Amino acid sequence: MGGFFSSLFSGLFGTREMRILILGLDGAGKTTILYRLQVGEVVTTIPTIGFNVETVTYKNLKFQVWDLGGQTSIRPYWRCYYSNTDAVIYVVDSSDRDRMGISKSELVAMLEEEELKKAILVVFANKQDMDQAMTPTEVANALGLPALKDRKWQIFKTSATKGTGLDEAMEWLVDSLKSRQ
Amino acid sequence: MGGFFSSLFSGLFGTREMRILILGLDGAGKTTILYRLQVGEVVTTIPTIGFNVETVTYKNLKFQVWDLGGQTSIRPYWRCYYSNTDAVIYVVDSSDRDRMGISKSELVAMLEEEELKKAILVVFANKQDMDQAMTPTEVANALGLPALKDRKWQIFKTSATKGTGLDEAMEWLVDSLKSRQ
Amino acid sequence: GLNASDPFSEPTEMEYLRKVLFEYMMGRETKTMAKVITSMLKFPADQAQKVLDKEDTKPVPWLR
Amino acid sequence: GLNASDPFSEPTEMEYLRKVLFEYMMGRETKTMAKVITSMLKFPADQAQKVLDKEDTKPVPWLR
Ligand SMILES: Nc1nc2c(ncn2[C@@H]2O[C@H](COP(=O)(O)OP(=O)(O)OP(=O)(O)O)[C@@H](O)[C@H]2O)c(=O)[nH]1
Ligand SMILES: Nc1nc2c(ncn2[C@@H]2O[C@H](COP(=O)(O)OP(=O)(O)OP(=O)(O)O)[C@@H](O)[C@H]2O)c(=O)[nH]1
Ligand SMILES: [Mg+2]
Ligand SMILES: [Mg+2]
Repeated sequence: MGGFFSSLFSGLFGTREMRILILGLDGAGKTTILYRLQVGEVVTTIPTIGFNVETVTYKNLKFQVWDLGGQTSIRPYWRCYYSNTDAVIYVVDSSDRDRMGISKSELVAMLEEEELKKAILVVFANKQDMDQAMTPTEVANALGLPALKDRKWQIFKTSATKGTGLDEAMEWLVDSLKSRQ
Repeated sequence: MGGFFSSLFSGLFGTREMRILILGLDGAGKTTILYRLQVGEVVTTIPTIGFNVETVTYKNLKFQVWDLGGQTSIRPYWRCYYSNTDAVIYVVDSSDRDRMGISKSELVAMLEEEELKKAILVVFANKQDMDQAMTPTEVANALGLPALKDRKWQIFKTSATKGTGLDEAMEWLVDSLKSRQ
Repeated sequence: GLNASDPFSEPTEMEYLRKVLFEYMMGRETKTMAKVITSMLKFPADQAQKVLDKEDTKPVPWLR
Repeated sequence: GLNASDPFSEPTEMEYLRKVLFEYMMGRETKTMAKVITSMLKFPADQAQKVLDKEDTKPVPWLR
């Protein structure tokens, strides 16, 4: 239901709201990123038990951005949100070397899902301001990104608290979404 | 919402559906009674985890009859069903002497609820076919019925499996509901 | 009973919740079901009130 | 995870369920919320399907 009319509408006016999910392990910086994108400020966060959903406008494109809680016990429910998703922002705490393997498994499981087959993937190698941070190349390798097939993806180094790297990443995402249409 | 129109409707046509709750401890015979009233037969029951709700017509009066599960852990939720209730059929296993005190406490708690202040009470002293069954007078005393104030009530001896006593009880209930209107 | 840290003391409660939720989601006697759900899951009072107020604004099935 | 006899392993899940249910009951993104609810509470497959089919028959808010 609504699929026909919303496609019609988007066809006529070219303004369908894009659906973007922000995923990643707990503490990676997802909520910080969401509100950085929306209000341009660092907000104080608490662990997200549930989700935050906000409308973000970027370069005249309107996004409905979902930031889902990343704690172990609620990660299995990420998949309930996949339907109609245009892009996934996958956030990694680049300084959390111990959990890079878990982050990879969750990413791999996610990318196997049919509903996300056409979704664009942007990885944010976040917390680059920290001394122990792995480089984007190291993060990409640890996540197995180079081996991905049939997937439009890119990785960016970011610091959500300092506000660096986000613009570049969003610009790439917007361009990719536009060229895909 | 709807209150106005449904009162109007009932005023015009005199057919408002009465709302009746069947309550009582687990195993008292509530579900057996519900289906005896509805289809006139003894059905095989399992403990009710949830509720059964059926439309029962008796002497041209239409009842929406709710049979709520009586197990200890779900009894606290009986109160969620009290709103707009016209009558309560309280079912007691007359042979379950050990739990007569618990049955009384639940009844007393129920009758204290504001939403049931105007509800008519019919007690079914059920399982009268069993040897150890207490008499209706004994049950009434055990439940503290004679001490009730501001409550229209009556007790009947019934056997849901044998089908005895139910007609008499329902007749009293229907007459009481009609005369109350 | 249930509370935030020690939710369901018994499988019965889980089965009961499932039944009531199913009825709610199928649109049957939603106000009553909403009362059960919000009390089983111990919704904070303000949220429970919002949910019940919302029920009152739903269209009522005519001549149900 | 949850199952019939050992429902919520963690308080986090209870809080999460409460949040998702609240959104569902307030009528927000009900299809997505329904998916979470039916999978958290392990609805039998046929019941989950009925609930999701029901969602598809709900009027869609125009230009949400
Ligand atoms: N140093 C540093 N800290 C960051 C950065 N981004 C986020 N943080 C901090 O990391 C902590 C967790 O951030 P959140 O945004 O709450 O993490 P989350 O991914 O939403 O976590 P969940 O909601 O549990 O899934 C907070 O204290 C943030 O301030 C960053 O780029 N650098
Ligand atoms: N001997 C006798 N057995 C009865 C009578 N009424 C019910 N029973 C039996 O008592 C048992 C429990 O009956 P139910 O109707 O399932 O009890 P209930 O009150 O609905 O119990 P819950 O659903 O657990 O609250 C069944 O085996 C019935 O056949 C009766 O009048 N006499
Ligand atoms: Mg968060
Ligand atoms: Mg029963």
